[in-house]
Amino acid sequence: MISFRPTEEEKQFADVARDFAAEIREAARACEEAGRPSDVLLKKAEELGFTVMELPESADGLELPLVSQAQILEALCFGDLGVVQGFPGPADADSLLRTAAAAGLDTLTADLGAQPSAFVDALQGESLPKETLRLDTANGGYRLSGNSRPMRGVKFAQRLFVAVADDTGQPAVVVLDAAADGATPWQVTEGDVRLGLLTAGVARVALEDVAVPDDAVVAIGDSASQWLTAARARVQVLQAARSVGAMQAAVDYATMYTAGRKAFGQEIAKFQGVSFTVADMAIETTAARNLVLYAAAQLDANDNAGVQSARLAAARASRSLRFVTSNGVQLLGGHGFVQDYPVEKWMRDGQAQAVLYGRESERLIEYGEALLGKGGASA
Amino acid sequence: MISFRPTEEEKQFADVARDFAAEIREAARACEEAGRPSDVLLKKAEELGFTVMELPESADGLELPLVSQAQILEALCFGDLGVVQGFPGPADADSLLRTAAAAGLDTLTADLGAQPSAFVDALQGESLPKETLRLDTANGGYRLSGNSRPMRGVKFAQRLFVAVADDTGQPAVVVLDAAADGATPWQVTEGDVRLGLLTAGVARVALEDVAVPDDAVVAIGDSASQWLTAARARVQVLQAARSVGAMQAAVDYATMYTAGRKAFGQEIAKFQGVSFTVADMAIETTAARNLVLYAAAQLDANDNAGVQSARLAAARASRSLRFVTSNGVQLLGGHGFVQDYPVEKWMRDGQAQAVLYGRESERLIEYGEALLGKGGASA
Amino acid sequence: MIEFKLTPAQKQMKDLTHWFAANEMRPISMLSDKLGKVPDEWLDKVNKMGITLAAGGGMGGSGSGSGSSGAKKDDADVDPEVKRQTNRTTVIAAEEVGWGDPAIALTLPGPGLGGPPVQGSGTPEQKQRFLSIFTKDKPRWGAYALTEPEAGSDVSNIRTTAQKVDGGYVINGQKIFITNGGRASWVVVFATVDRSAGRAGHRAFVVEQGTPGFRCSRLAHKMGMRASETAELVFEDCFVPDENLLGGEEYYAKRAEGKSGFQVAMATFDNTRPVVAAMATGIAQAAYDYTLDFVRKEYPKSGRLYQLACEKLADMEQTIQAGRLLTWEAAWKADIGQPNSKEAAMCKAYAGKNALEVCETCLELLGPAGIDGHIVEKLYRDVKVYDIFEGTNQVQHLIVARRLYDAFELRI
Amino acid sequence: MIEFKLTPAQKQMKDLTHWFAANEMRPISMLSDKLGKVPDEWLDKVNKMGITLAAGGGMGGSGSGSGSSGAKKDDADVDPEVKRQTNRTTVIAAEEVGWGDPAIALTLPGPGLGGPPVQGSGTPEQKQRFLSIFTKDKPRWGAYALTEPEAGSDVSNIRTTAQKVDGGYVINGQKIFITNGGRASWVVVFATVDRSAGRAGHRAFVVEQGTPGFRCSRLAHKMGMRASETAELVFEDCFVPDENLLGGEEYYAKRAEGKSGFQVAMATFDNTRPVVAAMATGIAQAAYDYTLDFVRKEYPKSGRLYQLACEKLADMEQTIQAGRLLTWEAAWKADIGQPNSKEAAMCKAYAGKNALEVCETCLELLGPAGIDGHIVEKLYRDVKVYDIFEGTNQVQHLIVARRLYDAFELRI
Repeated sequence: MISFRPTEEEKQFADVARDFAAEIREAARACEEAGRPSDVLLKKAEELGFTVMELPESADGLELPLVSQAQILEALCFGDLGVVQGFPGPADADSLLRTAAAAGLDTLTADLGAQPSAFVDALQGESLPKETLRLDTANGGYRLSGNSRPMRGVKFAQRLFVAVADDTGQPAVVVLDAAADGATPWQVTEGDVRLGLLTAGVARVALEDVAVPDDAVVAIGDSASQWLTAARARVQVLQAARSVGAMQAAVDYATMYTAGRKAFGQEIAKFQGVSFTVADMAIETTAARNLVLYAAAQLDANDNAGVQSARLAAARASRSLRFVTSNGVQLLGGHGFVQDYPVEKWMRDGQAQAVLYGRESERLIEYGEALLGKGGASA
Repeated sequence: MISFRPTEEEKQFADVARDFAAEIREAARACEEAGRPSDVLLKKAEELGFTVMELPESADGLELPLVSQAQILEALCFGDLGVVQGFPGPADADSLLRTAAAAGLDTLTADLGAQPSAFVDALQGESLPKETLRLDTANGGYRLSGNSRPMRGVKFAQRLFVAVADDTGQPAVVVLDAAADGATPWQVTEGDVRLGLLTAGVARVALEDVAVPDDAVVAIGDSASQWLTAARARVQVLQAARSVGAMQAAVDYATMYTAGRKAFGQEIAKFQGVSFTVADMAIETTAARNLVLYAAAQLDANDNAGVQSARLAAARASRSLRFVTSNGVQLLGGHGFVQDYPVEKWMRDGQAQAVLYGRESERLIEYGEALLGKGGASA
Repeated sequence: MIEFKLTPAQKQMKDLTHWFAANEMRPISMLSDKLGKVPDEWLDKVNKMGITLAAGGGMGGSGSGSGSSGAKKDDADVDPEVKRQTNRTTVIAAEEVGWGDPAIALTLPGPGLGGPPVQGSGTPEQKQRFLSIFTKDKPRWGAYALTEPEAGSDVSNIRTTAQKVDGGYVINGQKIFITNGGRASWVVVFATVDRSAGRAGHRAFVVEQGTPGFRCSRLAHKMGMRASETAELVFEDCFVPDENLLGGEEYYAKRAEGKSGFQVAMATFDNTRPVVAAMATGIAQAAYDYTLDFVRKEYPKSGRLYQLACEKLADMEQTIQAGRLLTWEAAWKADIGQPNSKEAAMCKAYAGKNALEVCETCLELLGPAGIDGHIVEKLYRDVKVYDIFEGTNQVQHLIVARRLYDAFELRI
Repeated sequence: MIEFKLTPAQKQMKDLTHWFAANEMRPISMLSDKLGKVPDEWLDKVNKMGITLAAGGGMGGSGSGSGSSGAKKDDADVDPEVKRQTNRTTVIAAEEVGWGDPAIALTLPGPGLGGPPVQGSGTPEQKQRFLSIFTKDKPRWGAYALTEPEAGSDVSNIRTTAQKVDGGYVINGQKIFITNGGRASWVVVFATVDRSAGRAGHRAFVVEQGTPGFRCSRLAHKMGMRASETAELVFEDCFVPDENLLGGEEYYAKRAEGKSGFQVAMATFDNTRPVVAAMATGIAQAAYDYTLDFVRKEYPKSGRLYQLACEKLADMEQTIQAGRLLTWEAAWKADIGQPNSKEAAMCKAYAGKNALEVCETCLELLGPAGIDGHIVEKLYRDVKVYDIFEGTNQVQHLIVARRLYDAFELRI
């Protein structure tokens, strides 16, 4: 049946998320200045279970359906996208863990829990020459080296899931752990990030010829490829859902502001130049949300079409997020540009989100290649 | 010096064109029904010299600079794009004749005048499999065969300039003439065209293994390639200028209509949903016009950059034309959709123009390939 | 639970409608556009098959043509979401007939847009009298006449007058853009009994073909939708008996403070906008399917054109799907009995505009060949009006914005 | 004759400014953004070089900082188009400083936006007193204070009051978004002597730093343009002597039916909008140049990414060029003495919006790497305000539309 009605459970969870989102928004500026979410928020997020929604039960997770997670993440990110992106736990790697069992990797999750991890995916889309991660097979063992692009969660990670090609071009997933004392076999390059998502632990990974034990190469070849495809689709949906939350925040804020603000003798909402823009923002947000829910429902139902729908949802969310948050600033005029109001941060976070997760054209081309069969580099 | 001021001569010529355009608009519906411009209009266009502006003096043409032609064509197409596209003479092939001397083909134009011709360019952009024109070298002679895509002027043409690859992949330009009795060695397939530019003589050419004398292959290899590049840039500019005229017609008409029409108790122009759209149409038209004039000025000055600028102007004009003419219909509401008003025709003509001359993405990619060097199929 | 699976009944309706669209409508699509009308023998044939146009564009099988707004009150103990699927089913069917041919779809026999007001506001006697005529013996139509030459989207500004006289009303005025207005057996006509009373003065009448003083003055020539009849109607001292006042005098007396004739008209729009959006989505899907097929057959499998096609096809698919989901949401809200004017306006604004862009993109992918005899150019000409009729894009934006500012108690 | 070649003097100005932008501004660009200010020693250095900010954003060499609107009357016998190139030259230079760093550009010493009103409306004594302070001994600034917390683009609604008292005026009110408002030696402040008189009541005053009752209450933290000082100014019973009323009492008396203080402010906008548009174009060009270089160095020479880059680069180039030409047209019209408010609004609306889109596309081409330490992300943060200040995009649309409907004598 076609229905847009959340379950009672989803409503309750989303209500809790919405309340928490108000706290998140309140604290967002301070968190941004600190470069990470406050301990209070992190603790509460963990207590409320928001950090383990995607994790499988075998890793002490809630193993929620994507449709439920999408609603809850939207409600959370209505508070502040940047802060939520900095929540502890396995950033995006949770979807790898979620799909591990289906990929025949049942044992992988047993020892995990919500350990801070990151999903360093060097295989999605085409890499630029300076993104040099590679897995060498030398003297009967594996060695990992090179540099990644900037990725979310790397700064906080104690474990990395690295998707990388080996020297025969086969895809592989390698799991690297920090030592007991917290020392990591990888270096973290924080770089100089000012744009947005400053609380999301965005950083690059550098690996200098690190020896990798055989059992750390948890998947290779077709199984790795299938696993990655399944996990990426979930990441795309979950990230797009976060984006929708940020959009809704911008729509509501701009509506409220323009309803109250007067110019030329009347509320600026009465100018169609303003109200039509608000309408467009709302339409765009709703359109993006529906595509997210559609992809989520397909993936929840193990419908293979969900992989393709996730690409579309990701591409759309990226475009919509930039459109909506940029217009959020626009409708506040000069006030939109200053940090006294939240909309400028949402625009920056939105653009950073698009940079990290968007690459709209690439998602669309991937979709088209899968649709038309064969073609370019990766399908 | 940066100047947007026409010369006195250009102003006078454009004034004549504007007056003529009023007649053209008056007669446009009737011409569309007849499938060709009326004899009265054709005769007058010839008398006023509007059909030979691009032709070189050696072919009894006016050999006007592109900047001047752009202004005059805009003024004419302000009347009706479709009718002007049906003007007699060498449709688009005039630019081949114009550039013939520079390509070392001085003799080509001597016997020409304003004979109805068409430029069947099978080499621009990538061809689809069913567009099969090819030049075979067999038994020491050339043979031409295959089908073209639909092209302007083919229906009326007594001479074809065919840009085609030979069996070694070399570009060539072949000139085919009708016999004295008007019989042509090619077949014309009018097809079923309902969209727009119904007076422009759009048709396909079919050639069944036609023997071509050696001297009909007027250029081959690099010289053909350079000649075609030069001619195409001029065609792009002149067609984009025509598009600008159609845009200006739609802007003016929509402005006039919305200034007079009332709804909800006031002129609909007072709704920003209307007036902002009119503003966007005007901005788009001005932007497109400036790009056309810029490319025209470069080509007039023999600046090589003009070839690239012409691509940008063509791409932009195609996009702008669709935007502006579609909004012309939109702002008239239901009246925009019926043939009692001219805007629906302009939208159809605009889309047909985009189909025949636009291919915006292709022009942009050509530009990018020339910018970045090497790359895909054709640069 | 949020989900997007059709019910078995919906799936069956969709498949059946699609079959009809593909096998009965498509073969006469280009021909009908050229003729400027749907062939009479075809109309007779489908009418005999029992195919009618459900309210606002959905195709109904025999007996199901009674309109989406006329569903019965739900049983108290069954979840309305499950029980009442009419609107969802209607938009699913409407998309398919739009896919087949939107101009032919609007020409399918039946009460058309005239159905909902008769069904929703008519007296039992009126429902019987006007809705029972749609039988298999010959195709018949109803029509809906609201728009006037000087009004357009401003439907509150009706100038057609209905003067009360003994035993009825005398109607004077002109209506334009009336689908099937020339061939209709009856037309629901909106007129005002008192212009100074504004919306409260509006009344809806059923005017029957052959009524003296009522005539079709001309048929419009259009950019697209050429097979669909678009009529101008003239009412000159046209006497309409009391029993043709929709709902009867009591209806308006009772509702003096309630629904006006204007609201009857508007209620129709809230129901039909998703249907219009669904048809626009169907048109876009038709252009897309055709183009995808063309690309698969004609395009190279790699290189510049291939990649261009990859990106554009994906973008279109996403655009179409977004429009479909917005439409489903509006229909779902109507089914569960919630106000859906925002969602209805959203899906209409979105699908109307974007369906045109999809058709444009398809034409770009077809290249110059697309100008010649491909259905996509016809769909392009057809689809533009979907961003205009039943409220222009601008009107939809206004409605969406109004609903958004309602939360701040601001009337814009 | 229609042409687009720079004069030799313009070419020289462009090259010089570009050199300065590339070699003096760029090296401190990311640093200044991080610091939230332009280093003092740098400002001192460029001031000693004689570099000042010409009106509204152009960079002037020593002595040329007197503003674009202050050009002398043209000789009667020379074509004004040839003689008077100030506006064209200014936008050419403004684009280059925008290319270098828009935040640093606005921080270049000089009268800034305060220059044109002093130059255009000031008495000879005022011009001498306020414009002669920009000397090489130390960097100094002028500022322009129009916007108020409750007004924004609605500049007609000034609430800051100027009450006439013996020997001067007492100003009360608050101004926001004042570039260089904290460090300025003087600020042109718009206030009203009579709110009921509307625009006729507006006056412009030059308020000097250190005047009792005048203070900078805070500096704004911003999304971008962080190196540029954006101040809030407070006037509490701030006494300003008569001789600081711009133009003097006679000016307003004489112009009782002519230019109001409001029109002084507006005239500034007509001159500065093309300059703002030019800076936005410069920002877009900077992002494009950087990205083109990145693509050349880092991208493969064929395949998917290559083709994507081809199309997007071309599209950006075209967008930027269109903005530049619209800006040149507006400046050209000003130079030949024709009304250019439509063209000024067009170029501002176009360039402001599209420069942002260019920066977004550049970020997409840079990929995730673009988030880290590339100037493009800074340009993205900077450029958004160019679609807002000196009249939002919405205001520009209104102006363009008004000029279009003027032809039909319709005031919208």
